[in-house]
Amino acid sequence: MTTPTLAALAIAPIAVPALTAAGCAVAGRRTAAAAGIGCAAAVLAVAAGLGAHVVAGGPVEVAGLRVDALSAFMLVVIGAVAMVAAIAAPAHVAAEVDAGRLAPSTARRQGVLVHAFLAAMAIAVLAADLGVLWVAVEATTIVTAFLVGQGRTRGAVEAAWKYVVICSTGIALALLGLVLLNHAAAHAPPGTGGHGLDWAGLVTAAPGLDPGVTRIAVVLLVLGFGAKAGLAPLHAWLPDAHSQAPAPVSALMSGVLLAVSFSAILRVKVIADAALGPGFVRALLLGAALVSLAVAASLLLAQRDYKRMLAYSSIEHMGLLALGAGIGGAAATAAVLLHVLGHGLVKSVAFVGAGRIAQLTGTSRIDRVRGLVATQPGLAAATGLAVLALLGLPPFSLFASEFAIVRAGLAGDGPAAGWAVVVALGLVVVIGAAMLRHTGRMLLGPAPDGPGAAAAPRRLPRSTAVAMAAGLLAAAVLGVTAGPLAELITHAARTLTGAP
Amino acid sequence: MEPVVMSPPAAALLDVAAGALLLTAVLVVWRRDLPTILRIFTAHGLALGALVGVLAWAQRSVELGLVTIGVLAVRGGLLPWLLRRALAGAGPARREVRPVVNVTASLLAVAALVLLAFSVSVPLVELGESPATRAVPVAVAVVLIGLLVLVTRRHTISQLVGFLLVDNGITAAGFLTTSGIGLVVEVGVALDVLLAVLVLQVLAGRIRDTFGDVDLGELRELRDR
Amino acid sequence: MSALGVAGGVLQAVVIVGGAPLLLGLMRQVRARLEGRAGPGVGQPWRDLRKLVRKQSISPRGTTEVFRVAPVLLVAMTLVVAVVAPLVTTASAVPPVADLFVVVALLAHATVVIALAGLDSGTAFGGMGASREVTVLALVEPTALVAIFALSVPTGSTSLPTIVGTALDDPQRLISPASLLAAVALAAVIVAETGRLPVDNPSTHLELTMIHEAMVLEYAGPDLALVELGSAMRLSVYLGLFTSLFVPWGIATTATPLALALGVVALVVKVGVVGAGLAALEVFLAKLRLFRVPELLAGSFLLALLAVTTAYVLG
Amino acid sequence: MNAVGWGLVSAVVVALAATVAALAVPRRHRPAVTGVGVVAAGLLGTVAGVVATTGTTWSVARPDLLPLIGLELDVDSLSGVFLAVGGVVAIAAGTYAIGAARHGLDGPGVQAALPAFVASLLLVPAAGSVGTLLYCWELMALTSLVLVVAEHRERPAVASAGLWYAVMTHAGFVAIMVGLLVAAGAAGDGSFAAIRAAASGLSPAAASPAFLACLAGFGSKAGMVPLHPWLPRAHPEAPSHVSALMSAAMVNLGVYGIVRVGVDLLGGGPSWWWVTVLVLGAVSAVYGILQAAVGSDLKRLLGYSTTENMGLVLVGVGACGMFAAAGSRALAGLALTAALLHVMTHAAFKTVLFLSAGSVLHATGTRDLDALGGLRSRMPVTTAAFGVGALAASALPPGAAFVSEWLLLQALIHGLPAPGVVPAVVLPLGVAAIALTAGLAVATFVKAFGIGFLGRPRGAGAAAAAESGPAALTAMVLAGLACVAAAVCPTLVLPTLAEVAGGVVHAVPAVSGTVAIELVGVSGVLSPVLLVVTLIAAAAAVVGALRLLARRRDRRRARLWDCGAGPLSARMEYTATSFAEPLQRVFDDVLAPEQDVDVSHHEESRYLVAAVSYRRELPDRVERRLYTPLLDAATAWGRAGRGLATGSVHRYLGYGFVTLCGLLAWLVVTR
Repeated sequence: MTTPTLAALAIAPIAVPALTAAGCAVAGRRTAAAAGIGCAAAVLAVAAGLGAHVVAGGPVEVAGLRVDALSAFMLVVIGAVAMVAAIAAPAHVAAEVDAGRLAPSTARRQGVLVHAFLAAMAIAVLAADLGVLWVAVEATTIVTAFLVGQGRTRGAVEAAWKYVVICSTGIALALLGLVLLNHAAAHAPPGTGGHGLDWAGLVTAAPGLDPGVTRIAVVLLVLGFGAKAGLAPLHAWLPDAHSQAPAPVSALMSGVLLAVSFSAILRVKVIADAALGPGFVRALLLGAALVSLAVAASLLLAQRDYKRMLAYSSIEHMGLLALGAGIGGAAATAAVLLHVLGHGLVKSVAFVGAGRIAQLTGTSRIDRVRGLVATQPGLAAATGLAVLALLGLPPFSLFASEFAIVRAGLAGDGPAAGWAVVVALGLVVVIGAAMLRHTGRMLLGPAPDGPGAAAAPRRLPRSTAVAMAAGLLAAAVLGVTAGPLAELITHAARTLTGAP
Repeated sequence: MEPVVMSPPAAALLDVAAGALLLTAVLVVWRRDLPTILRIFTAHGLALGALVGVLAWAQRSVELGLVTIGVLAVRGGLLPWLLRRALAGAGPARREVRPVVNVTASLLAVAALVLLAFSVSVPLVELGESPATRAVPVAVAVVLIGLLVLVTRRHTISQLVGFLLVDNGITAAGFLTTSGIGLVVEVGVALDVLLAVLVLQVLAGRIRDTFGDVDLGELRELRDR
Repeated sequence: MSALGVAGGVLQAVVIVGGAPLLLGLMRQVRARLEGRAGPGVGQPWRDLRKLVRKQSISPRGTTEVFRVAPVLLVAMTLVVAVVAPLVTTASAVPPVADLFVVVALLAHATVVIALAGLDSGTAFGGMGASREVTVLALVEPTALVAIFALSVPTGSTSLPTIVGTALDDPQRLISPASLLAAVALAAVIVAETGRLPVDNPSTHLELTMIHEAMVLEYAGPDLALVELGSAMRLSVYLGLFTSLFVPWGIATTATPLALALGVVALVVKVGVVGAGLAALEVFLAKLRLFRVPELLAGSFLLALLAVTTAYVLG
Repeated sequence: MNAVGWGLVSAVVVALAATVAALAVPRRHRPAVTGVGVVAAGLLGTVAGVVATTGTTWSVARPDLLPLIGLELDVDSLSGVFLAVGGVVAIAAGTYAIGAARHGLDGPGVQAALPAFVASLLLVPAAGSVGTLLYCWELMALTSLVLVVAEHRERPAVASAGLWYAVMTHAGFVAIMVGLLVAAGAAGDGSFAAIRAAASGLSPAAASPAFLACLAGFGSKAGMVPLHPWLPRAHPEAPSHVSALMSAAMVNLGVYGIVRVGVDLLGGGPSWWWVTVLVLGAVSAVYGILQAAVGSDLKRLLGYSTTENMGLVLVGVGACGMFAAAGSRALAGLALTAALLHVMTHAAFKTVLFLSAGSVLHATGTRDLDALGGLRSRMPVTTAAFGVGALAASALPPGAAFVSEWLLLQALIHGLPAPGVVPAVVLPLGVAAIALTAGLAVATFVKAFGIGFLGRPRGAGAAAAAESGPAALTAMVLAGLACVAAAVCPTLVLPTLAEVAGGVVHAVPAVSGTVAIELVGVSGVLSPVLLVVTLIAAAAAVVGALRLLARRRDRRRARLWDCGAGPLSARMEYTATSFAEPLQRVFDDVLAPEQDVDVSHHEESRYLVAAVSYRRELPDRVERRLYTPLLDAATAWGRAGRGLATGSVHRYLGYGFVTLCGLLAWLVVTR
């Protein structure tokens, strides 16, 4: 592939959503919906092309962007989840507009912001420079703040405030970490690395970085990007924001945004491992993983709100990712990446389902929803399967990734990872029990009899059904065979474990 | 990057600016009257600008001089102005009435945080020792103090101030260690911070509209308990 | 299948079927005499059976074939045990069936069949009898099996001919503590299984206390005859087994007519003596309250368990 | 690919095709399509299993399937046994399912889950690596969960049972995963062959936790006390053919796992592992049958009986391991043969019992024995089927379970001369447990059959019952015939099973013979065929003699003896509760029943009683003592956990701030 083509391909995942955003500002609702799907498809296609190129020919640096296996893979995740969200969004928006909860102008703005959000995430995964990566991640906060606060209700405003304050503070810590890393890089022995915060350069320079400074920087970076990734201790914005944002946006935030931020931690880890040895980041990540899992378990046990339940489940899965990353090694890292994709697909389906349930019942409280299987068989089946998939049941790919993480933890060197895995599994069981209990209450049982019980149509809107089925099917297929993605994941894992 | 060679007067000026940075940060914790806090915050921004200016002068760097102007304009002018406007729109409450932790305890905490910042920063100072890096602990301390303000203050504007203190501290740290982290990133960071503040300002207005108050302690709609 | 076995099988069937009612008569007579009554004579059970067989069969309404088949099965199962167990000869007519577990379980199965018949009648008495009988059975089974275990550990087999043969070859084994404990435990099993005092009183029809009689209350005519005969055979078979296991002397080891005759006589005498002793003992016993019965059975279970442990420690 | 491979692969393909078809075809044809699919898959699986038991092995590795895991199948003769058992049960259950679908079970989800469940049932024993095993295991959990909650609209208990099942099976899965992966980690590879090869070099510090974790997980699936509470909930609440599949086929896989991991992969291990297994098995057997003996819910009773029977199997497995550890391979083979035979016979009679219980449930609308009775005339085939099953289950000759329990007892009896104090204590206790179990099993099934089917109807549902449709009847007859076959000629399969068991423990087959079961190496012989023949001959003799002697051949119908007090009503009959009352009294201290007597008096006088209400509940004591505190703790945790999210943004920021300060301080200290 020629350089200009490559440059165009590399810029496309940013440019296409940005253009779509601009287009949404002027286009009608129907056109915007089609554009959204087209945009997601384009991102997915470009990601596939880049992935193939990267697998065959190694990483490419072009126009300040760096396309390696990890960024190509993350683009796949963005495209896939965006596809689910884009298919489901029009029906959701239409229902909101019909119900009078959403002004048409706000709906239009939502389209603009969502695509700007996609563009920002694309920049974040493609950035060659960690500073640019930081800017892009912070940009996602700003863009999504209005999506979270879109409802203008007390809850929405409150969620938006907490979201912006906590995330910006957290990400500010990451900025301090970058500053310190830059400091360390500036004083690295000459000739060992590149310049400034260029990731590839930092990786090369890493063995020469001052350990004292790098330690502080890494702590700040993990904590800071961890905030945006929904890892404890700065996780608390997540349930608020995800429960208040419109369902398709929640799907995107939970499905990709967290993962994009987590990929930043993965990139930092490469540098830190080379500079400090693998033990340091492992301790940090295992700690964060266990605390996140414990927090998720504590709050899921007596959860009363199903959207928050899904949000805490995201914290759980981020904890599992941190666990896998903490264990380290090519196998665990590959598992982490597969988990990112699987979780993105399934969680977006779950949020789409939760959004539909909320529209039908007018409540997000678990105890007010009853007998969904009886009243809404399709919706209930898809949501139920999504929750089961989130618990790591086959045939969905989360089974494979969780299994591989556990396998790596128990086979790895040192008992720390093994014990962490055992404790984590205990918490996962508790979380599973809690989620099963809550979901079971909503889905099972006879149809509720009461006013308005029979008013809603039994069938899902076609587009919602397609979105949910597609997401679940993709996750299931991925659990049986990853096809060409397996190669990409292997390459990405190799990128992240320092191997060439 | 070669270590910054700095003349003694420049070093002294740098120390003064750094001292002012820390002092104003402490004062923000100390005072409860919001207009006063905003004035102190303006001073804080100006001190940051001065610090960058000293660095520019010491390095004889025109580029850094231009950055100084930018920093002064944004940190000493635009952001305080935005905050003042927000405060004007925030209704009658002009005092931080009931901080989550009272002022005395906060000041003691500040002392502890400064000590922590200084001891943590030892490796930062040791790596490429220079007058500039010797001031890095101050920047770290400012970050921690800013976080303390964020954690303990209830007024929307106070929390914004805390956030900006953190940011100023980080900016200071950036300039003191390596004279910045690249222009694109620098501008991006500044833009992001500015946008974040704008967003928060808008949200602060909405909070007042929907909750009828600017006390962040009232934001308890979304909770599990 | 040896000649000795076949001869034994035939002889045993004849002796048990013919002798069981007589044993019952003997026991009643002993009891009557000891209680100062004249008694109806040893042949009375046979006379009762003859009378019953001549009557018409009756099926109460609502009962099913379970009710009708049960008496036949009761007798048939007991008969199988009488044929295969080594009572007159050490060899068995059908060696692969002459297992101690099989024999005991078959006898228990006969009880189960009658209990089902009791439930099939759908009366309160039937249910009550079945419930009590099955409870006792459930508690007796463990004792029986563990006692068998104790007996079979020294010989390394549960095959009855082997056990009896070993005992004959090595009589010292019979007076070992394990054997004695097992004997006592098995005695308790037999008392409970055959519905003798103090577990059940075979001569009462008092509704609060009866077990076996309650189950068969609906039977009349030939069916009742079979039930009575079956019960009598159970008693004989159990006592015969007991004597073969613990007092095996006199049992025929060769197929000569003399040995066989001696075997028959020995069996009749041994069972008669044990039966008479049992009857004599019953005179001095009161029936236990139903809910004290488990204590007795728990005690025998403990003895059986001790027998096993002793068999291991001392054997 | 040999016959095993073809059979297995085509079984799975057929089942999955049926799953897809269930989602595609219209409701009208759905039950037939899935039913036929399940039966076909069962047949093919049986063929594969039977061929495999004869020593044909088959293995395949497809690393491109199941990303990060890799599909590895490895069928040997031990797999074959469980494959065949699962297949046979699937044939009966699939047949039954065609008829059961009209009771509200023809939805696409339920119908699609059934063949998928069968496919996973067949795949679990065929798995050849840790990953594949766990994948199929969880697939089995998922599909069976969908089936367990199929009737959630009818009864609220279904959802609760589903939750118990889901949570416990998930926890069990995690335990197995940890155990197997610890072993795999120490071996360096997850394939069974690699673990087997590395077993001798495995340190006890790795092997013992691995085994115990696997024991907990697999044991829970087998309903082992104290990890059983899901079983008596889920098995009764599932549709009956699913109950049959779960109780007769799925629980076996727990046993399979213990044997596969403990005996095969880890190479036996120390004696105390197996003492643990044996003791847990004995406790399960006694506890399970005790609960069954005093219960009055027909399907719950059958569920507890599953715990009992799996307990007996575990006693056999434990004895096998103990003997193997002590070096007596022949006895180990005998014990394992007994365990495998009991797995088979249990599968046969539990299938027929659950299917006929389901038939009763559909006909009468109740599972409560206290409301049943008098079904003999209304449902003759069902009654006969249940009777056959009950005979088999109560371990009386000539029943199916008698043979396997006899074999088990033989193993224990011949094992006693083994050296050491532990066997001297454990083996007699094992025998005692089996003995107690046998006695209580008799009581249980006399009650279930006698009260449930004989006598006169105790409720309106039972009085209005009608026989089930042809599909259900066919299924019951098939399963009943299997029971009869297992009872009369177990020698058809026993030598093969003995060969399989001998292969697992590296010993010569412990059993031979065609007419009689002849033990090899120790003395012992039993011939069920001859027993049956003798019994028939004796019965014929009795009938003949009676005909000869009796004067009058005709029978007269007569009134029941009602003490002259007028016709007997159904309320005068003994119920299941009253039937079990003496037993309950005997085991009062173990069962700890909760009784309530409320006496309300007349207003006029305190001496006149207006009404007495009596309520008795028999809570599962293990559950009460072990799980209730656990659930309370979880509730308290959840309530306390909410305190983490108070809504205060300061608090939320504070979490991060405090952590940051702590980490920085840590950095300072550890510098």
